[in-house]
Amino acid sequence: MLQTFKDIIDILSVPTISFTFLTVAFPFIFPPSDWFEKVHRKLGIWRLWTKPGFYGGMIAITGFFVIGYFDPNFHITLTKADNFPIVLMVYSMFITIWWSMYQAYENDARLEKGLKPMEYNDPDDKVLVWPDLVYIEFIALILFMVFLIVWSILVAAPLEEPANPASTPNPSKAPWYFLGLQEMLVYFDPWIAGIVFPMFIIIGMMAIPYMDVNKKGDGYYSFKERRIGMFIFMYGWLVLWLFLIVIGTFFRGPNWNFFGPFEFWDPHKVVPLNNVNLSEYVWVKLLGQGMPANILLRESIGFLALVGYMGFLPILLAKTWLKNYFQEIGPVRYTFLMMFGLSMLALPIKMYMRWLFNLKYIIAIPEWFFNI
Amino acid sequence: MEKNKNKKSFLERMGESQVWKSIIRSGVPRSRRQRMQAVLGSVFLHLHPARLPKHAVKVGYTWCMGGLSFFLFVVLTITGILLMFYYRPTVEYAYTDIIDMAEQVPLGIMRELHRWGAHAMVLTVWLHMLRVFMTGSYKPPREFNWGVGVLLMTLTMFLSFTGYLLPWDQLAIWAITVGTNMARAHPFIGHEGPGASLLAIGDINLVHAGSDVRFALLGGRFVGEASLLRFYVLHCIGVPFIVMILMAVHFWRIRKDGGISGPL
Amino acid sequence: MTNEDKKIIPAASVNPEEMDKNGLGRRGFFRWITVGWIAFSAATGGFFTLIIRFLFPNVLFEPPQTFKAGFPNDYASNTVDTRYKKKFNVWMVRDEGSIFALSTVCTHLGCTPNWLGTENKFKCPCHGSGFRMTGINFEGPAPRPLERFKISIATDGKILVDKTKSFKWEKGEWEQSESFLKV
Amino acid sequence: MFKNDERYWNIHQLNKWFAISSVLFVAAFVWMFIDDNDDEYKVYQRNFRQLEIQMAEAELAEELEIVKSERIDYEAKVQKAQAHLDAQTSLADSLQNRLIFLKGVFYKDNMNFQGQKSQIDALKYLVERDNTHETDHGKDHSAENRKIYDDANALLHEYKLKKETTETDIADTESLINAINQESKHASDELNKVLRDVLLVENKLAKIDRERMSFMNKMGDLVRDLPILDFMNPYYKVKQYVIRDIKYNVNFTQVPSVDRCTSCHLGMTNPDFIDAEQPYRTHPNLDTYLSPASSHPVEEFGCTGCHAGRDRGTSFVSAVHMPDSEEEKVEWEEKYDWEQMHHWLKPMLPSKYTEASCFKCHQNEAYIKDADQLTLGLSLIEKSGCNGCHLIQRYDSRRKAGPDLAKIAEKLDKGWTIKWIESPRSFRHNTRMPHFFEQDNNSSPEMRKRNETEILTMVDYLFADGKEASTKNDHRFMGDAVNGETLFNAVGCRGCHIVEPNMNNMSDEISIESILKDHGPNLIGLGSKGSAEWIYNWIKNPSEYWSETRMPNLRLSDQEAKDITAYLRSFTNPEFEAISHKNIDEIDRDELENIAFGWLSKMNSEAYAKMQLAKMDHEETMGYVADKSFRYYGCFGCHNIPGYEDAKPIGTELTFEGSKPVDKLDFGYIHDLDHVNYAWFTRKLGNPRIFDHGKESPAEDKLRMPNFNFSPKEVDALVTAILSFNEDEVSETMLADHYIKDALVYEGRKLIKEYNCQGCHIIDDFGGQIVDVIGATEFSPPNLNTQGRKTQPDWLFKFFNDPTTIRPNLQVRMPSFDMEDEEWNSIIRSFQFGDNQLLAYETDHIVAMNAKLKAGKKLASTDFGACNNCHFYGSTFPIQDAQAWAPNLAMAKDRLRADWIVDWLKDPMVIMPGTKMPAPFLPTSDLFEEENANAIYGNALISLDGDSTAMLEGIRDFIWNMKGQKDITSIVKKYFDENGYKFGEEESDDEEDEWGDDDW
Repeated sequence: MLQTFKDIIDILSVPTISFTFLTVAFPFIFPPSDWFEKVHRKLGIWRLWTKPGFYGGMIAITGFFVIGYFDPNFHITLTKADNFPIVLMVYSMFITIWWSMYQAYENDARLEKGLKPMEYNDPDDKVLVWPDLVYIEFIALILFMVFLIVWSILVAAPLEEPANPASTPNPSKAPWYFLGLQEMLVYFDPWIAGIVFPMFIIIGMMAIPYMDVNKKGDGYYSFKERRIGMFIFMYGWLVLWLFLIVIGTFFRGPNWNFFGPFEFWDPHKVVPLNNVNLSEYVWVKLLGQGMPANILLRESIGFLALVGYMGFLPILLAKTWLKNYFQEIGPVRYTFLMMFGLSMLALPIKMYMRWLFNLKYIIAIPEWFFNI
Repeated sequence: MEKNKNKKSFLERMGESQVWKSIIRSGVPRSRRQRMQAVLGSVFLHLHPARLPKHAVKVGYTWCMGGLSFFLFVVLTITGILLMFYYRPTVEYAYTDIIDMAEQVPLGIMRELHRWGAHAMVLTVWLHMLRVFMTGSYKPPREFNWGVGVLLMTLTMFLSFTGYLLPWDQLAIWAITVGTNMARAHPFIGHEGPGASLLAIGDINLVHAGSDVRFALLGGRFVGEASLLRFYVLHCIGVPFIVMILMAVHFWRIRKDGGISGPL
Repeated sequence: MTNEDKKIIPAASVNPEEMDKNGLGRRGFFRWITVGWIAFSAATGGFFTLIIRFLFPNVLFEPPQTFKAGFPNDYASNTVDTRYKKKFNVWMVRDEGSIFALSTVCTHLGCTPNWLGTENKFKCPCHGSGFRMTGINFEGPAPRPLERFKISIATDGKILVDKTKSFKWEKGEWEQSESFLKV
Repeated sequence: MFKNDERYWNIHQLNKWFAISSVLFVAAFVWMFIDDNDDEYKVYQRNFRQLEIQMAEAELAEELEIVKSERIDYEAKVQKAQAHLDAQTSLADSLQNRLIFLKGVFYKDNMNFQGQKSQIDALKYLVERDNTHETDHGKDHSAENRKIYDDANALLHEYKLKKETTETDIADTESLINAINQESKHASDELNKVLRDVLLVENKLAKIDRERMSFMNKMGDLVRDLPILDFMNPYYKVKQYVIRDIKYNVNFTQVPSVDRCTSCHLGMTNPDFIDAEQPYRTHPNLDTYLSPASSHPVEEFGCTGCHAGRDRGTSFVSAVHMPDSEEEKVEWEEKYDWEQMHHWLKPMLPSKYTEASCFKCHQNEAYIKDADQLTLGLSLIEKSGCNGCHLIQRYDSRRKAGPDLAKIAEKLDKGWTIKWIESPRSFRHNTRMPHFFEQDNNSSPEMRKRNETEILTMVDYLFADGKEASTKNDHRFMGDAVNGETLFNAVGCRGCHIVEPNMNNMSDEISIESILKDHGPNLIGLGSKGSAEWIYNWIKNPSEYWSETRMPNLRLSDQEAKDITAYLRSFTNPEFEAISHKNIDEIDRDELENIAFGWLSKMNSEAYAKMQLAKMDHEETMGYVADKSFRYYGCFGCHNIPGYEDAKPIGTELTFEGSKPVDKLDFGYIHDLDHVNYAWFTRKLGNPRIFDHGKESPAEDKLRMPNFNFSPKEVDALVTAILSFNEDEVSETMLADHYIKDALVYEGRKLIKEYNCQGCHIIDDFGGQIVDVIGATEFSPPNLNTQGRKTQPDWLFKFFNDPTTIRPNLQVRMPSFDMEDEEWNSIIRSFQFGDNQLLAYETDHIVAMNAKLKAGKKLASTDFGACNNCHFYGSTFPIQDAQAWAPNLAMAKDRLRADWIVDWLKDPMVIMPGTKMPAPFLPTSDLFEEENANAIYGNALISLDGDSTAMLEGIRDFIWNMKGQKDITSIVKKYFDENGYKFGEEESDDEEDEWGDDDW
């Protein structure tokens, strides 16, 4: 019974399935449009952001970890000292997101009724910082210190073998907060996943206030008023960053192979990796001829696809689906929004192309270290 | 005289003493004015306004995460300084010094406090950012401060990352190797990055493994003695220095941008 | 402090209405906060104490404090042997009937004196203190004789000098059997 | 009512929260504090202190018991002396007062003197300056200064006299006081002397037993170990040795080891704790280890240098102790919460493998003393030819372990060879030739078919020209088997060979001694193997068939060789003969092509492989498969096979195998194994193919290490050896080579081992196994004790190259070894080194024609020593029978070193235990008092006046001067040819012969 359950979880947590599930389910959890909102209500997903939803979520997460703790295989990864922060991350992220969504829904209801948000106070109705704020800050610090001390007593800081440049541990992982990047490296060339994307993430995040022209929802929890922005951010944050960290921590074993949480990390496990470049697809498989000698000609399809995706698609969208939006925010904002948004979207797209077509690179010019 | 004053509590008398006043500037904060003075007169507390909107003192609104991040930064600074007494950043001693933290150094738990504190700080910074996003607090006039915040978050991770190398164990060296290998793929300035081969004069290659950005970061072609020292310096002085400047800006801008966000 | 302020003091800190409701008076207020402050001070005080303790290492990686100084026959009588001066800061001295290990630390300000064989004395270059071969001070500012270290014969017949234990003349410790070797 | 709009929180609630969180903070702090201070080693140190107290108390009781009666007397004496002293109190007091007064006076005098002296030092400088500098700004003060200086000197002299007078007074007074105290002091000194041991123990107890301490000391003892204060002068603390010469490899560099083991192993160096529980027990063998006088003092070698483990660990688990057995593991898990700390590359060696560490410093030695298991392991590596396939740089293969196969057709027939390769043990139950076939991963029917084909191709290659030896008993080469057996047992074959057809008779305990016996093969079943002609030729001259063989030439006559051949051929193995096999021409051609195709397509495309295969005719395919098979199985690792002289060894390099990280060892699908390297090695050596279990590998990729059928003890020894091949580094000065710088010595010792000299001779107190066969020491090859001092190196060199008869009574022969000059030199050098005798050339000993010589002659004459009873004097036969014969004394001058003869004569038994040579009778000077002494002893002897050394030198000189035939080989041979050896029968009725026999 328990074993069957574990097997099911193992199968479900394969990235292709879990990632797809999350991606499909995501708009129903954070509905970006009315239609999704309708389904969201109809299916009762909104209950996730109510108190029973909270209990349910906590029980599910805790249950998963408790079962994991008693599972001989998951126990090993779960009890690694350096993995404790990820457990902490899962809990804290769930609690805080639930809490903000809970408050957001309450505020949404109030706003719908024409009321001010809960947080609203009369501008003159202020409180003194001393002692109210200072005191709670103080108490928070003490409690946090207690937590930190207890954590430090119970979990010894890890120390492995002395550094050995000749022997790579299998698997060898980046610090947990960079595991999202390491996961991206599976699908992208280092210069994209290691340089361009991190840059885009930092700059893109810094650019959020400039791209988000929605004046509403400033200074209080709300969802409905800023649902599109929220949906995009939450997808990037939860699915493309935190979820990849969880995968990288718990589900990536020797040889960076995927292992279900309850699966034994067998270093002998072999997973076929026959990846094909887009140019090979087109020239060899589709056109049945050899690869052109000219590099640019060879990769012209890839360049076309790239220019199409990053260049024409935004123009097309600006003319059609996003016409109103384009007019609302103007060309500069639109350009940047598209650049960052499409880059973000490129990650799941590339992941799917890898899974579905074993696609390796869209543009593959190893001669110049230029692979996309 | 003495007897008349007996009614006053010890605290009250202390608050009126010259020493107290000279240090704290206000008396024991009892009155509204004294309370405001207590905040305004203290170099530590005057980051806060004297009064603030009610919702800002609710834990449910702020989650206290910004404050905790700062607190963790302080804790990490203190524990970090103490650890420097027993840690030598050389390939010879780094590893064994860490062993000794656990085996014989008094209060060797400093290392745990430092390491777990560092992980916790990454988390609190993330949660802080999440809260700011969820309440839409990045919106004008706080755009710039959000940007500073993003930089601070990046630097927090970089701080943690540079500290990761210092125990000089397998976990450390390979995490840093994997991490810094990305730098070799940096366009133009990484020797395996696109365009690097274009930076050549005639047959003389300018960007190679001994001259690219990774080389600058590691102080060598591989993670070695020089990298350990570099990461040590970055971890202990370089990055904290930048972080402190940015924190000052960040805190200053909170006040200048109208204090804590809230519905208007 | 004005009168007005004084009036406000109790008022602002405690809402009398609540005070009545909760049955908490001034005493209750102080009880909780006193516990809090005492506990807080205790813990932070403890931390600072521990941090001070932290400054004292538990083990040392200094050169060993005990060393072997050859066989008793290696030393001619009435000579000062400076072989172990550099590595262990010890002179091996053999006088008429005994061998002892003399510290090379001047008792004045810790300089290292020189052995002047022709004048038969240790002379400190810093402030001119002079010591006889026995280690007794006889000139200059040095307040007391040089110290001697514990000396014994190891099982292999070699001399064993233990620097962790020193013997001071002024305490009469040079009489103790561990401070010299009879030959 | 006050406006409360400026407050949000209820301050009481916050106060409560504050109080609660602060209390939690305190609790957490206290917890942390305890956690920081509850070090495991402190518990052990506390317990050890109790143990010490107990032991000291027991000792104290014992010591008190010893001095019980004496003590009373001495105490009475002290009391009496004290009473005398008390009677003189008033005198003593007055003297004491005077002394105090005098000391005051002296202080003043001395101050005057010292003050004046420093004045003078200053003045002296002025005068000296004046002496050298002519003027001081034109004015000349020199006369003035000189005067002041002289005056001051006069005053100083005055002070000095005064001071000295006082000093004398003080000395006088002191001696008076001493005189009064004398008796009492003497008595108490005596008492203390008696009580010395008691006081020692009491002192010790006072330091460790809190019960016996004064109140303040008790407080001090309590406070010194209080947490926080324990930095000042703690009793319980981490103890460590910093060993700079033995290092831990942190990959980038080596760090000195810091051994903290003694923090818990507190009684390690103290022999009193021999029976104590661990961790307090005394280390075994303190004469060799730890103690300052031993060769491995703990200050220089530490602990982890030998035992490995986490040097800095201060708890049971963090020191990475490793259990010896499964039971111990379970016990530890219960007792210490033990689990292996995986992140330490050098876990402690389980005690059974500790010897592996000896190799670090002693890697060049043939026999490592006190490390029998390691020596056995290393020997087995050479014997089994492990280093033929596995490169071990620090233990390189010196020769191929198996026989040369170049001329196999002269020796064997194809059928036998096929069956042998398939299953060597079915022919010889204890052969070192391993089993390649019928193993775990190749006993399926398909694999059998494949292997059978492979074997046929290999045999076909070995018998290249199709010829093979006849198996018939060719009587041209066979003589009398009975006589052959006698010869076989007598001439020395049994020094290296056994003949034991029954495997149940084998002693199962393998050891470094037991492998001396079966250095060569167990010579059974030779009647079913090969040809008589070959055996005959082989034993006549082994190096003709195989130039590199270690088998020496015993200089057998034709008849002897025939007899031995007949004897060896008398052992047959009918079961082996009965095994059927395929002939080469019956080879399965399809399978052959399959195999060839498999190899071809391994490297090439299938089409190309097919094309290649089609091009080959049958012969070529046979050759191709044979070649692939040789290379796959690595036969050339142990055998010389023509065409494979330069083939590279096929196995994994083992140079640093002991340091290989565990995750680099392929555990395959075997999960019931601890993840430690020695568990893996043990399993692998027991069953080399085990890690293929469950794998679907193509035939070409299967594991191929053959099965040597090692016994568990052999496996342990081999694992020890493998563990010793590691990356640990020690300083140059720690290496044994550092102390013995002569490479020839090591080489010589290795050669001695390689050629199994110790099968016959005792060398360095080891070997001489052949005595078990011969039965008596006196008929066995000589003990080579003091060999380096005994013989002249040039004689020894000549002897090695052309052995002559030295001991005419021995039937066993010193064989002729086919060795190079360098090799002989190394052996001679190693003998010489062992006796601290390194000169190749020495001044000749010149015999002086004096009384000594005459005395010696007398002592050797029939009246006294009667050397001629046993010894040949040149070609003069000894008086006694052949079994008592001893070396030719005429040879001594060429052969022996003059000094040694004297030593030898002093007491032959010391040099060669079991010898029949008696020490010569040497008259003592009192015998010369007798009346007719002159007649009995002669003038010369008497003139030596009983000086035993002079007399022995006299004998030596007599021998030295002896003329006559030196090489008596032919004489002796002729005698035995005529009379035969009769030792075997005569042994029982051997008459009591007090002169005995000499064994030099």
